[in-house]
Amino acid sequence: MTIFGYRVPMMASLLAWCVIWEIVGQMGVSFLIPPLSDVLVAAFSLVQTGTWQAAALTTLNSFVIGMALAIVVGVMLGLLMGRFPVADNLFGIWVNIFVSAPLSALVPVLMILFGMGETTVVVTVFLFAVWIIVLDTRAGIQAVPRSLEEMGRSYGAGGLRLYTKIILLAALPEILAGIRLGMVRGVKGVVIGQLLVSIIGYGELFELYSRNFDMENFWALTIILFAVAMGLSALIENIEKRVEYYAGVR
Amino acid sequence: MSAPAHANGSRRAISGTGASSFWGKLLEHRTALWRAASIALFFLVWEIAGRIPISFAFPTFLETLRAFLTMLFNGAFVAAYAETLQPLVIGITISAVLGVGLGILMGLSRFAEWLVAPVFIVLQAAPMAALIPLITFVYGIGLMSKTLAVVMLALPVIALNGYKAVRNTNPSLVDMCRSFQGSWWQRIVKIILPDASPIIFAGLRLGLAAGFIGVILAELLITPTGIGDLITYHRSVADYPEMYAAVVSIILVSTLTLSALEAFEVRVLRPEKRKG
Amino acid sequence: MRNITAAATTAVETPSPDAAVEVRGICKMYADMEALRSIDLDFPAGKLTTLLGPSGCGKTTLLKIIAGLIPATSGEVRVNGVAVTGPGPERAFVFQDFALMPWATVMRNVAFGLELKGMGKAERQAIARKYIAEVGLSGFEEKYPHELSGGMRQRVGLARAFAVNADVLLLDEPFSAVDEQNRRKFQEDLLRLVDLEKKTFIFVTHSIEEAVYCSDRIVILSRRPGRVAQIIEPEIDRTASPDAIRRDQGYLDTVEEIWQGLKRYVD
Amino acid sequence: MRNITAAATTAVETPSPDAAVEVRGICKMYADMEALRSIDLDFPAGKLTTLLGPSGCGKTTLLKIIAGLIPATSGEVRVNGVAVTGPGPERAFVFQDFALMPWATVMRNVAFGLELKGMGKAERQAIARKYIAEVGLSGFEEKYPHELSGGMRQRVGLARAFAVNADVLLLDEPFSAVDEQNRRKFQEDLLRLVDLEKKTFIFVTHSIEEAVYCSDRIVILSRRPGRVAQIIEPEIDRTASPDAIRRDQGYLDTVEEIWQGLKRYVD
Amino acid sequence: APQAEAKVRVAYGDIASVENLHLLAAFELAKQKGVDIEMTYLKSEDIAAQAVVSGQADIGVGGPYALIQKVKVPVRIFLQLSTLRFYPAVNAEFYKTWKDLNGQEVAVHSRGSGTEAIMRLMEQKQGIKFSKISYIPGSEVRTGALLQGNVKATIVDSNGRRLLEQKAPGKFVILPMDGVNATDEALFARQDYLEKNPKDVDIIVESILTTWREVTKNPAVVAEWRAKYKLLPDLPADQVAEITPYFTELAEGKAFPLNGGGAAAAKDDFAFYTLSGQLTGEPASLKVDEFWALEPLNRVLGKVGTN
Ligand SMILES: Nc1ncnc2c1ncn2[C@@H]1O[C@H](COP(=O)(O)OP(=O)(O)OP(=O)(O)O)[C@@H](O)[C@H]1O
Ligand SMILES: Nc1ncnc2c1ncn2[C@@H]1O[C@H](COP(=O)(O)OP(=O)(O)OP(=O)(O)O)[C@@H](O)[C@H]1O
Ligand SMILES: O=[N+]([O-])[O-]
Ligand SMILES: [Mg+2]
Ligand SMILES: [Mg+2]
Repeated sequence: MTIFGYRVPMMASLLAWCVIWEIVGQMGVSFLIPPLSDVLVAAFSLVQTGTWQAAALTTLNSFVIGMALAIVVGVMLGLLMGRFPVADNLFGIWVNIFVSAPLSALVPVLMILFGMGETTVVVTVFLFAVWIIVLDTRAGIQAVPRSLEEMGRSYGAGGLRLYTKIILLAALPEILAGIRLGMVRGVKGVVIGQLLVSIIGYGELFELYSRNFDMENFWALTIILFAVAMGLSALIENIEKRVEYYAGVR
Repeated sequence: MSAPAHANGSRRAISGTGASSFWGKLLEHRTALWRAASIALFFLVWEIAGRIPISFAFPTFLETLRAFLTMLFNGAFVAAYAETLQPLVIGITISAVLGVGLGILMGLSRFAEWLVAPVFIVLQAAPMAALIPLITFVYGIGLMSKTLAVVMLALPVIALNGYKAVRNTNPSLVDMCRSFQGSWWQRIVKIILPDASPIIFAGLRLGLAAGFIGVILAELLITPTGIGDLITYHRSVADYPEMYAAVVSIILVSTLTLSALEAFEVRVLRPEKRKG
Repeated sequence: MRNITAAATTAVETPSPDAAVEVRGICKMYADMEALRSIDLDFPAGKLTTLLGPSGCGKTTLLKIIAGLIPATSGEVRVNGVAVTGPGPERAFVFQDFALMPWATVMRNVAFGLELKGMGKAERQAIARKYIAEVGLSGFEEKYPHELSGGMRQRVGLARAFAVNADVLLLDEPFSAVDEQNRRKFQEDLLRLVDLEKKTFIFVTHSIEEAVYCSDRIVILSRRPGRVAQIIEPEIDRTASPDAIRRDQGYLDTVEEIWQGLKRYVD
Repeated sequence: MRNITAAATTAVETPSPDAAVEVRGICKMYADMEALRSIDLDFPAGKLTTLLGPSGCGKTTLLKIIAGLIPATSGEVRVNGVAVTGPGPERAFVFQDFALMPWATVMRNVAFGLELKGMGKAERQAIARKYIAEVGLSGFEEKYPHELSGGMRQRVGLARAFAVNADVLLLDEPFSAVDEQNRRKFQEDLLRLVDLEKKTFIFVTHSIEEAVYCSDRIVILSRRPGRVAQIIEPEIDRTASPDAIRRDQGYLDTVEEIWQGLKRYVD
Repeated sequence: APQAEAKVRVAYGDIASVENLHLLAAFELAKQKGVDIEMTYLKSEDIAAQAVVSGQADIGVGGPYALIQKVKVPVRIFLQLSTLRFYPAVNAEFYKTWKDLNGQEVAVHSRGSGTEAIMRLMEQKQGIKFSKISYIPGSEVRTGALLQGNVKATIVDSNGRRLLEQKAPGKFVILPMDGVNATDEALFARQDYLEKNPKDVDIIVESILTTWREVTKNPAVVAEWRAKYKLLPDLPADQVAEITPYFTELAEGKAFPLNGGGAAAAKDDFAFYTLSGQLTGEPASLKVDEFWALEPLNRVLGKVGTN
């Protein structure tokens, strides 16, 4: 479904849900659900605290590094697998296992292999994001119309130029789709890494607020996080749309 | 799991010229062999890394294998999975019924789409893991909580896939059914559902994968039971081979389950994909 | 060759008494875009009429309005004298992309129209088997669509339309996804089937030769918004051999005339 | 009409001195599947030769072997006397699906062959502009492929091939993704361009009419494994008008003869 | 010297909160004395232990007796930070005494934890048998579950106990528990680390001992340290108000080991943890120096004196 096409109605119905939240909160059904208005007030003051800013920075830092690694490695591995059967055979099975395996179970193991604290979280982000990027890149590379590649070769593009002028560009829509899905998974990864192993950044705040039953701040954190996750995904989707526009009816 | 080999078939023969096509041909007939080699290579690297050792908390492959076999035969895995799979099965069943139902509803009704789809879109993109600790406050630590964790992760995927599948029913098939005066009900039962079933089923598979994540998160974040307990307990007493064996087992179980489901899907739902 | 040239804007025709399908003042708007402008047409019973025109002129739109699959913005379609309000049993559609159910065998696909009517299995399979044989697919009953070539798939679509025994068959570019040589064979078979089945065919194509070769009557639509530009009745002796038809002077003249008319729409 | 009928298995031809492309004993195996069996052919310079044959008989395979895009299992291709080992600047390919880069404008697509040769921007754009005009697309230089119709896209593909100024143009069913009326127009334009550009064209098609209408020479391949079944030289006066050509008795005879030969391959 | 400049990596199996303000303050003190400490907050004690075993961290915080007995790497405890202070709490509606818990389910922190050890010990002492011991990590989670009615019997820390008394006075009963005197948290490290870095270790031990002694003397000082070292800057006001009462209560209860535990604590732990099943073997057969590295503590006590 094209979120873009439904952006307006989507916002509208989310607003309806917000109203329901506010009403349920006002009725005091459970201490877990404070009125949305209180949460927004909490969010407003929360973002002004040094603690939140530091946590957000830590989290963002781990996320950006992890994603950057995932994109570089993912696109390269996907390219290799898409082009060379040897690489495909060698890595295919692992990529397919890890893309849908419950990686959470692996997170505690990562620390031993890669290091503690932020490193664990970076690796978690990487590990959550990279496989889908590999698979989508590989699919994109394999979906490059054979004729387009032959066109390049017949006009004298060989080696590196074939990749930079034809193959990577032609696979760009799929690569971007992979990166978008990878980002969504990466956000999940950063949170899971911070919740399961290294209690830093956002994970620390979640832990802190839920321990103290500070639901306003807890939901404030959640809303900000969800909004960022959706925003990132919408951003990439927007770029995708533009690329697909040029790709037209491929 | 079967996808890579499948998607490759024709591609492979094309890509190479000259010498590389010779290798291409050789490899094509040896895919299974290559997979085995890939697995063996991985284990070899693991064994070497364990022997260096890169860390005292990192067991070798053989130690882990030994622990794995021990736990397999002494009933530790059986007991753990009996506990872990319970919320998973219940949660997936609930999510499947609810998700497919809601998905079809959203696919058929614009209003349901408007009201419900955005919620699922948010839930699918958002890191739900953050909310799992909250469940304990309401539902404690029992089966209910873990089931809920599974549902929270699995339901959005299943619902959204059902929704997309129904929305993207081949319009000319729908026109075809209308042109033969098929009733509304016939249209849904004889065209929309069969046409959507492969994607709905793929959604169930993705939902199951998410459910595995949910149950593991629940067992690591809510209360260590089943396989989550095997991981945390063996870690707390520094039985690292056992801990790794438990981690490997859950990845193995989920991978095998998902592959079996995919094989079932191709065999039963896609006559057009069965041969060739 | 009877050549009825109509003024581009007002193609009026006196209703013929033997018209199986009458189209009266049909207009169609897609949002702000005018696809068809006041179309008046009669489709004589038992004949094959072709709609020909440049891409995007509204051929498919008109065919679907006749089929009752989409509503007209204004105007009326009557089939056997009864106004069309939706799909009906007296009309059957053959789709450009075949619209076969990939999960069903040839047999089930062909019998599908009857299945929807609630006909018993044995009975509908007997009927389906007859039409499968008629389009030359005996022996393929238990195959799935993906096991057939494009030409064979379209034969399945045709058999399905015959099976419901409708009076009017609506065919939207049935051969465009079939390769040239198969297409040529299929055209010859279609002529045989038109003769055999005595139904009213309304046929959309882009191919001038195909139109002239197959049709009793050719309706040429102008560029968007579609209007009736010209109506041509080739009057070719269809009892002659395919080769003879293709060498017929009238045939060649008609092709050339239509081509000269349509050439200006080509980009 | 000069009609050279060859024994189905051993089509041997004495090499003509003016052959731009010589194919000698080409065999092609795909794994265990024999696609082409000992093909010997000469393609005379400055002429348009068509490869015609049933689906899957190896037309595309042969064309790509000549292009140097895939290697033959055995045999040799010589272009202007030089053995082919890979793609070369003296040959240019026009693809069935156009193979335009969707992210590039018409201008960049047409100039792409020159861009790869490292020619400067101004120079290559000037050349590209000339050929864009020649195929009738002036004014569309800054459009993207998805903004063009099928026919226009294929003109872009043709202009790109012309722009590199190769001696031999290889066209694989260039019109099969173009609608009928555009196709017809395009065929007429192609004849003009063949005349204008004085290049050697090797052309693959499924359409018998198209083959006879456009070609100086038609090579008919048999069903898989592809062998040369027959070589026909229509000897039609190409200076005549398109309509005259299509009415020419020799044209009609040749079409019919080929159709009778190919009919048996159709399912 | 390079060793003085290297960071001491401390792995802590919890987040920073009021409960460990005094430890944070002690580390600040050590920093002032020239030891550069880098704290990493991890999900749980066993992850912290894993970090020390694998060499990712130098010093861990926890009670790793079972781990030391099993693991191939020589890890040693060198300072006791606190003793087990837990309160078995039951819902008064259902239970009043230990005997009522016979055949009932109780919740503890985790498998092999001190809380489980306590409950197993009470099973023996009271001659009862629980139907099931379930695991809920986090005292505050167990407290919440108790308040919500999701569990009926569990064991909570002093904070939890106060919360229960505040939020639902009379609704819960704290069951009596005599003389459990085992280590809850301790500092531990790999033996080679302790041998190679005596200076840093001594400074840390000394800082903690002096801090513990000061807190015991004047619990209000913790709040002052918080301000001075800018610890937990965004702590909500209601929690800030809790700091002094919390430490006062602990100080009065003599919760801070003023002499760092040592051999005496080790003996107590042997008795307790063999009973609870974390350690195997006869308590008497267990050797202190296989679990503890006493040198740093002895050196520091020699300097600051026993208390
Ligand atoms: N559902 C729709 N919504 C909006 N515009 C439509 C829709 N269907 C068709 N159109 C537009 O209406 C015009 C006529 O479309 P139609 O498909 O009837 O043409 P056509 O003659 O069948 O074309 P072609 O020869 O390409 O099949 C076109 O411009 C098309 O873009
Ligand atoms: N890369 C390939 N690997 C294996 N078989 C191939 C490959 N390419 C083509 N073939 C097979 O070789 C035979 C000849 O193919 P080719 O595409 O040359 O036929 P064609 O005459 O161009 O067919 P069409 O008329 O359908 O375009 C076919 O049976 C085809 O299936
Ligand atoms: O295992 N997880 O991917 O959360
Ligand atoms: Mg149409
Ligand atoms: Mg081909």
